Amino acid sequence: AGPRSDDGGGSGGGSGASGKPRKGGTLTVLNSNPQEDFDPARLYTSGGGNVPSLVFRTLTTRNREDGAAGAQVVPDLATSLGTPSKNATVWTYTLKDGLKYEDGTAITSADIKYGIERSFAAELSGGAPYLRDWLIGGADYQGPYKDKKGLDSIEVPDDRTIVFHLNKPEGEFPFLATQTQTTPVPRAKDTGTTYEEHPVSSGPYKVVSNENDGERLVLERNPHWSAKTDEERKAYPDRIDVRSGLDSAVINQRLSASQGADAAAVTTDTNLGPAELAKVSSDKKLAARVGTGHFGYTNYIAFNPKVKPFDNPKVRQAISYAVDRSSVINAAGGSSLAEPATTYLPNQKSFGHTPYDHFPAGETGNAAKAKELLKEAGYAKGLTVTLTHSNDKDFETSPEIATALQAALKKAGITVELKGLEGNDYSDTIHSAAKEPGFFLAHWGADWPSGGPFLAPIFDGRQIVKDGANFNTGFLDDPSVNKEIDEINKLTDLEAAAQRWGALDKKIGEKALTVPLFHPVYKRLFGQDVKNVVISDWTGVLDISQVAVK
Amino acid sequence: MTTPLVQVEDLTIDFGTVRAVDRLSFTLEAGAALGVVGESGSGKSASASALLGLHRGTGARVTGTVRVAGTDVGAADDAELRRLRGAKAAMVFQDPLSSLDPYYTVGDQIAEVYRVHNSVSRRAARARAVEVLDRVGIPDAARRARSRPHEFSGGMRQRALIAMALACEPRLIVADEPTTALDVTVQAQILDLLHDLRRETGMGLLLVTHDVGVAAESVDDVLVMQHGRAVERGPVAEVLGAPRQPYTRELLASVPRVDEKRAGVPGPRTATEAGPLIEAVGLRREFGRGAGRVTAVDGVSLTVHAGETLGIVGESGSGKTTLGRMLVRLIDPTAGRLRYGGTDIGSLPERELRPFRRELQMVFQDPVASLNPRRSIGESVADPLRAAGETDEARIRDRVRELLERVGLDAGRYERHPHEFSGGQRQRIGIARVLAAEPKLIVCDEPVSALDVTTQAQVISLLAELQRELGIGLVFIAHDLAVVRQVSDRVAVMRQGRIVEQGVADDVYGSPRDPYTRQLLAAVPALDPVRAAARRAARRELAAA
Amino acid sequence: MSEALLVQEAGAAPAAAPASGARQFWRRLRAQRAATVAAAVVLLLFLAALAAPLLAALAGQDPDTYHPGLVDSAAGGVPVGSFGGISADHWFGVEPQTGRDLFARVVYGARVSLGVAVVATVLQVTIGVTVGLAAALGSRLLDQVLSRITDINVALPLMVIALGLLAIVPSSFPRPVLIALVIGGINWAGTSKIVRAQALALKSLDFVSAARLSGRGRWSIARRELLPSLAAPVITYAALLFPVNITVEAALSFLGVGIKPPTPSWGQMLTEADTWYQSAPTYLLLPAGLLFVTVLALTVLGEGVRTALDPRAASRLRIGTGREERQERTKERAS
Amino acid sequence: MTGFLLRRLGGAVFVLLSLTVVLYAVFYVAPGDVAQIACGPRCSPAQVAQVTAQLRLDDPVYTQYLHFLQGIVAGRDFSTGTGVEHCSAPCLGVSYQSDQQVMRLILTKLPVTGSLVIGAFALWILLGVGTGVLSAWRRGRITERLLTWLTLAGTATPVFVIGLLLIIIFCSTLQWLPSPTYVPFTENPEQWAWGLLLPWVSLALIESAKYARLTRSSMLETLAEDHVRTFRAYGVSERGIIGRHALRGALAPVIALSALDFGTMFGGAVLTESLFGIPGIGRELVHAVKVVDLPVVVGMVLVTGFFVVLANAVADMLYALADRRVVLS
Ligand SMILES: Nc1ncnc2c1ncn2[C@@H]1O[C@H](COP(=O)(O)OP(=O)(O)OP(=O)(O)O)[C@@H](O)[C@H]1O
Ligand SMILES: Nc1ncnc2c1ncn2[C@@H]1O[C@H](COP(=O)(O)OP(=O)(O)OP(=O)(O)O)[C@@H](O)[C@H]1O
Ligand SMILES: [Mg+2]
Ligand SMILES: [Mg+2]
Repeated sequence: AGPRSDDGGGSGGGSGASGKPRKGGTLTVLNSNPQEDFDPARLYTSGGGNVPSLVFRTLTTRNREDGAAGAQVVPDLATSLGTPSKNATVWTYTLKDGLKYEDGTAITSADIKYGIERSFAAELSGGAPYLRDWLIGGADYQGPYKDKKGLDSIEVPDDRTIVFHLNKPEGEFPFLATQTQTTPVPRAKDTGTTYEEHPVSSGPYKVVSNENDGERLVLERNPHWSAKTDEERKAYPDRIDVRSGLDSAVINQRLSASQGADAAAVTTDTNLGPAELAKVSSDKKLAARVGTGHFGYTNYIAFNPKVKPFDNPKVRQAISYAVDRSSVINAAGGSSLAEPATTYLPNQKSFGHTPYDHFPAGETGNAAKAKELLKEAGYAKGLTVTLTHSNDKDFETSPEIATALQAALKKAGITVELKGLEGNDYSDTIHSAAKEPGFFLAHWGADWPSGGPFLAPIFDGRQIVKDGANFNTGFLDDPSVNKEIDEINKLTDLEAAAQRWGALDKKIGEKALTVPLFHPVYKRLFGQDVKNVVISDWTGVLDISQVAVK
Repeated sequence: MTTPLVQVEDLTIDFGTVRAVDRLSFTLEAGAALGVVGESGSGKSASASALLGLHRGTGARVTGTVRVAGTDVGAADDAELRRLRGAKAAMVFQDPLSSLDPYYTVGDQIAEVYRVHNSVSRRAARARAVEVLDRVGIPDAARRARSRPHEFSGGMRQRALIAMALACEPRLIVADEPTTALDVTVQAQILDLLHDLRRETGMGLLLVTHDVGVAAESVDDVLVMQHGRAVERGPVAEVLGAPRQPYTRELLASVPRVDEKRAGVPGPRTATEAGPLIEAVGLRREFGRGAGRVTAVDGVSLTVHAGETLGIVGESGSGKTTLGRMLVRLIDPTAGRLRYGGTDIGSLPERELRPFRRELQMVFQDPVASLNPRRSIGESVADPLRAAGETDEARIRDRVRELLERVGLDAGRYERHPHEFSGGQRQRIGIARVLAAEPKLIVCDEPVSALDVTTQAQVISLLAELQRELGIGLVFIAHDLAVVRQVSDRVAVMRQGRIVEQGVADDVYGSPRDPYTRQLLAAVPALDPVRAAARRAARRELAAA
Repeated sequence: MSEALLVQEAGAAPAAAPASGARQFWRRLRAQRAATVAAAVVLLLFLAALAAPLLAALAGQDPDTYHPGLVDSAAGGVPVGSFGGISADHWFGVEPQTGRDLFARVVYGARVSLGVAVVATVLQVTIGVTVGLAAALGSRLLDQVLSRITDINVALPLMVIALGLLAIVPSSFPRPVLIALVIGGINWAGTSKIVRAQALALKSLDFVSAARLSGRGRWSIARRELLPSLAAPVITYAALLFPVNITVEAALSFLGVGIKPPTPSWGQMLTEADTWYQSAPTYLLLPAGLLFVTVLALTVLGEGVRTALDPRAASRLRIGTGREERQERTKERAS
Repeated sequence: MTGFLLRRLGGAVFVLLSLTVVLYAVFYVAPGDVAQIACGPRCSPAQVAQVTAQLRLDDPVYTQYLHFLQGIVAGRDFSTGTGVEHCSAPCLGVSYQSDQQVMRLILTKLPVTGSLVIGAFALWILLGVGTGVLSAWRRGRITERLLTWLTLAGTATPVFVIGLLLIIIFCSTLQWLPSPTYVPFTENPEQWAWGLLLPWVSLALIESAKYARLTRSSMLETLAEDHVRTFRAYGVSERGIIGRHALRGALAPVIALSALDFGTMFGGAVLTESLFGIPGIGRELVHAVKVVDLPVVVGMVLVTGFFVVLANAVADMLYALADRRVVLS
């Protein structure tokens, strides 16, 4: 499913107010989505999330730097990125010295094991599926409440060492270790589903209050956190005040006004909309307070080749030729908020981006070529199809994009009828092998900045799920693709792996199972007192662990 | 007195193209009383309203000058006019039922008016309200002051309005038909009260009435109006004693006399072959619950035969209207039996009553409230015809026109609405509607009280004619004993919810047995002003004794 | 007959035939200038909506064609040019982001918005008046049942039901009709409550008793005696419901159960334009302005109809009812 | 009067019961795997089985329903993983998607929505009736025209436009007010009021238009009646007539309607709540509907329904008091 979009992100970045960042003050975070889940087991956020990462430290974490450098994984609680066995099926981590919880007790490797085990409990579901898939015995494990014995594939030979036994080679395990499931949870303090009301902090801040299911969060310094064991988090402000549940127009309005407490405010989930961008770009002062980020993310058209007429590759190609990317990009907010995509993989180095454009549609679509292909496919008189999209107003899979496509395909003689579905219904429908429509809008975001979690769930034939959530929407089960995925997974040299992911992407692209449309660009306002704005390509949004307000 | 209390010169009032009052001039001195008599629709109410500037803000066009108690009504600004209204000159309206606010208690409404002109506490104003209610003869005034208008009988509401007029001790009272709903004893009481006030406080009185007897009894001068113009004016004795104008003579000739027997009709039918048309046994009706309970009608038994007229007279608030409404089943009896043509209709549900509905009709006491202000009068009259299943529009129209003309209205006014008619005209519309239903029994609740004597005579002869033709049974409720005697075969006298005396009309009038009946007869106003004065003196002595 | 009276009558309107109720109504309506203007505006709006394809063709545009060249992509898609891109081709400018012609969208949008609102309002008023009258006039039991049904109706949120219905009704069912039915079928409680309250008060009046004595059934009484008096509050309320219905349609679109894109509607345009008020004000002002004009015109018209329905207003409006008084007077005297 | 009250109360209970039946029928007897829907898309088969057991979804429909009712009346127990949690009466179930007791969730939202609705209600009645009275009084004059235009602008403008404009004007441009936020009354009454001021005003501006028009129209009706003439003829000032007599007659429809609006506002102030970031019931309900969190949807509709029913019952009683004739007839 990709990470929670409320914490999406990318690269580039601004600088914010000038001057050296200093400690102190209160940082206000104005968000639209409440932090409903604050249990490390239930969180599904890229790189440990933004707000959660202030409270939860993980085995590894993302590099807190601007741009492409930020797409690297670095050690956090562990001393290194992990020591793999020769075929990358056993990963060993050693914890740093002197790690403490907010109550001063020491963090042990057993707590990390317990934290991971908890995430297998049915009551605490919601996290990324990788641990269940990769750990030996993970598929059958019921969690520590039901199955007191624990998971044998995680060993803790001593208080500072933890060893993971995987059922297959996974060179990207260090990336997985950035997820909050690897946060230590002291067994004695575990209160099950209510743990999220006051999770025990291992990071620079602890939860002081959590109201209305994460609508209002107040974090204050954790006195037992030591900057010496944590090179990534800067923790300048004394206090973090997260207010969510706000209308996005209001958030942007408040950030641009930057009055009172809002001068030291940022948002971690609200982009500038097209209309707001139009206003901001005409105001130099405001424009200086916009952070721009790129997150590994692609919006595309997906086909189900089991449904007529999309079983015919010519039809899929015709549509690929007919799309008008400039209209689509305008619908998504214009060239400042979206970049045209012809590749499935995001246009970032860490993903191994390899440029290609198999069915060149130009900027506004190649209707003639499309018509030609349709004729070959036996639809000389045109074609009527139904495009399924979501009703969520997100400028991604939303009605605006669908109508833009509708208008473009009309030029190629394809009549498009739209079918909008409610958020949940939409994701259920497109991810159900039985109900999947033939032609729909979809998007995919990276769980971490690498080709693996981008390509494997969608194109690995062994990941087709008959009942339950299926992400291989094109039902691609090509032995050569499957084999290449396995091969790349064995690599622990991430750069070498990236190159091969890129090549694989190019190869899959020829099948026209998807039509990449655009990669979003995130533009977000921050208050005028905000300093040290860092936006990595990993998350695409400013990192609040780096922000200072003094 | 140098300037008269009221001075009217060349008053002309137009409603659209209708000229209601045409160059009327008159004066009234303080302490004097002027009676305005004349046929229905002759512009009496319109002139009276003009005295208080009540046409202001309506569509009426008023020219000429009107000066009241030193105020030039035409030129005065709103504030000045407000100071005049109520405090210096007060008005008693013709339609008592709709002239009170249904949401407030009667006492509060009087108190409100009092407080507008006197800066006193709420409590003092309420006390004043009770005082004036008591003065106009509302029994148990302190308690009844807390009733809302719909809990009052017609006469009680009229008296409440008079009380309101009295509350501020104005220098002029303009009373528009103030006694139409009052029985003669109460009427006499009210007229005496007005007379006394005039004496004691020098109050002026402009009394609009169609009842020459009432005028004779209580005013010094009379003004006779016809078609919006004054036809004759002079001291009451002169005008009534030796009328100069033919119209005045005509008017006087039509006045019914209480000592006159019913003419032209054979005596009451004693033996009836077919049995009674309607028969009530022990009818009883209570209103309210607990402490506020009122027994409006208490064990009344009566019969009415086809072709017969039963007159009902009695004190105001004695339950006449309530009884009448029960007879046509507009309200349900609390107890007792009601048989109509062999069917017990006393407890029939609405649906089963339907077949009888059109046969039992009622002429309502308040003509204003009984007509839908939003429907043309023609349509209202056509209702029973349509309900009877008539669908031919032309036939309906013809019949309605015929009926309107029969009650003395211009058939051309079919499309007009109730507010465009005078009080008497509305009353006649109500009668026309009743006739349209071709009923077997008509309960007439004060059917002629709002009519001038000529029209009254006309309507009465109309009813008699219909009765002869169709054999209709009539229940005739009225406070005018003379009229009742004229129309009734038998008479019932009501008091406090009970029938105190019932019998053949001439017997009751000729040799009344119940003391209350005697009291009633003694209170009938006399046409001769001299005799009227003598009787007033007698009444005062009686009261003093 | 005095001279004065003769002069008076000479000036009077020579209305020979008696004016019928409807004619009097029109006369009273026409006597109000504001109401006449409002009626014209309403008529114009509805005509424009009906003739949307014609008007759009006249402008040489259609509501669905994208003009990517007419918006500034780098600036979020604001229309190029001043006043939202108003030009000889695009009379009202173009839509931000897509460049679709706003004139065409506005006239097509009028179709959906006015259509849905009219049907929904008519439905609400019909159901509301029927239920309210039935509750006021029926037996005590009927009153209880209907009042409680009204309460249940109020207690069920529109949105929840709309989403539920959407799941059941096949998508082949025309969407605007469905929406009108949903809004109309759900939001009638206000009307019914008002009608019930008023009817209860009116019921006790003598003219209703008189009508009962005429032998007329309950429904005939309700129609002829009560409805005319209820018309005033109902018309006022209906004029208020109308714009609410337009915005409810917008809200439903917002929730994804409204009109399907790319069909435009004013409500939808308003929702979308909301954020554009600063960078492309015309985009917001157009639907907002039109909605305002519609509401204003309807309210003034409603007010006019209300006044015209009241026969007592005739004198206030200074229209003669055109009857010859002399005739009547002579007759009365003669008899 | 007592009889009337009892009857009214019985009616209210009946409405609430019917509401539970309707809701249960719509949501729990709907086609599809109810347990899966209630549990949410991310639920594992084990969890779904647990939900099925808890909601007794394998039983016949009426037992399910009775069980649901029993929960409301007597409370229920739920497993949390680490143990068993008791959900005391009135128990509206547990949201499997957010792991909260629905009643608790509602109780945290109720004061919020309550603050919004009650404040706005007071304001809109004041504003609406006031404007209506004023325009009836000044009928035909320039004041009335002005008020008419204003109120119409109110009805014709959606709340998200008005609200946003207010924020821009008062918070950003003039900077007279802090950005609207919700601070509980118990925490700081002053901030509570300041934070809610704009939401109140926006809601009131939109709602009051209706009341203004309605009040005006009913008052004009009353002003045409005969009894008003009586008080004019006694020198009662126009103000007195408007204030005492005409207004009184206009109250019936206003009371009937205000109860309706007051009640529905509890679940229906969605747009206002989300625009101003007020964490109230309306917003939660929309969210729950969108993610099909069945227990929350049903629970919230029941609770808002409760307020609607309550408000209506109160209005009926007020109305009966205001016009005794209704009860007597
Ligand atoms: N508002 C009005 N519009 C049109 N015509 C009216 C209006 N009010 C009164 N009239 C007409 O003016 C004339 C005089 O009416 P007015 O009420 O003064 O009569 P009246 O002498 O008081 O009669 P009655 O004794 O029957 O009450 C009547 O013909 C009546 O139809
Ligand atoms: N709806 C009611 N509620 C309470 N009391 C009522 C009601 N209607 C009538 N009454 C009372 O019943 C008694 C009889 O009233 P009714 O109207 O029958 O008198 P009436 O004989 O017609 O008097 P009048 O000649 O003054 O019209 C009065 O005391 C009156 O106050
Ligand atoms: Mg008169
Ligand atoms: Mg009576």
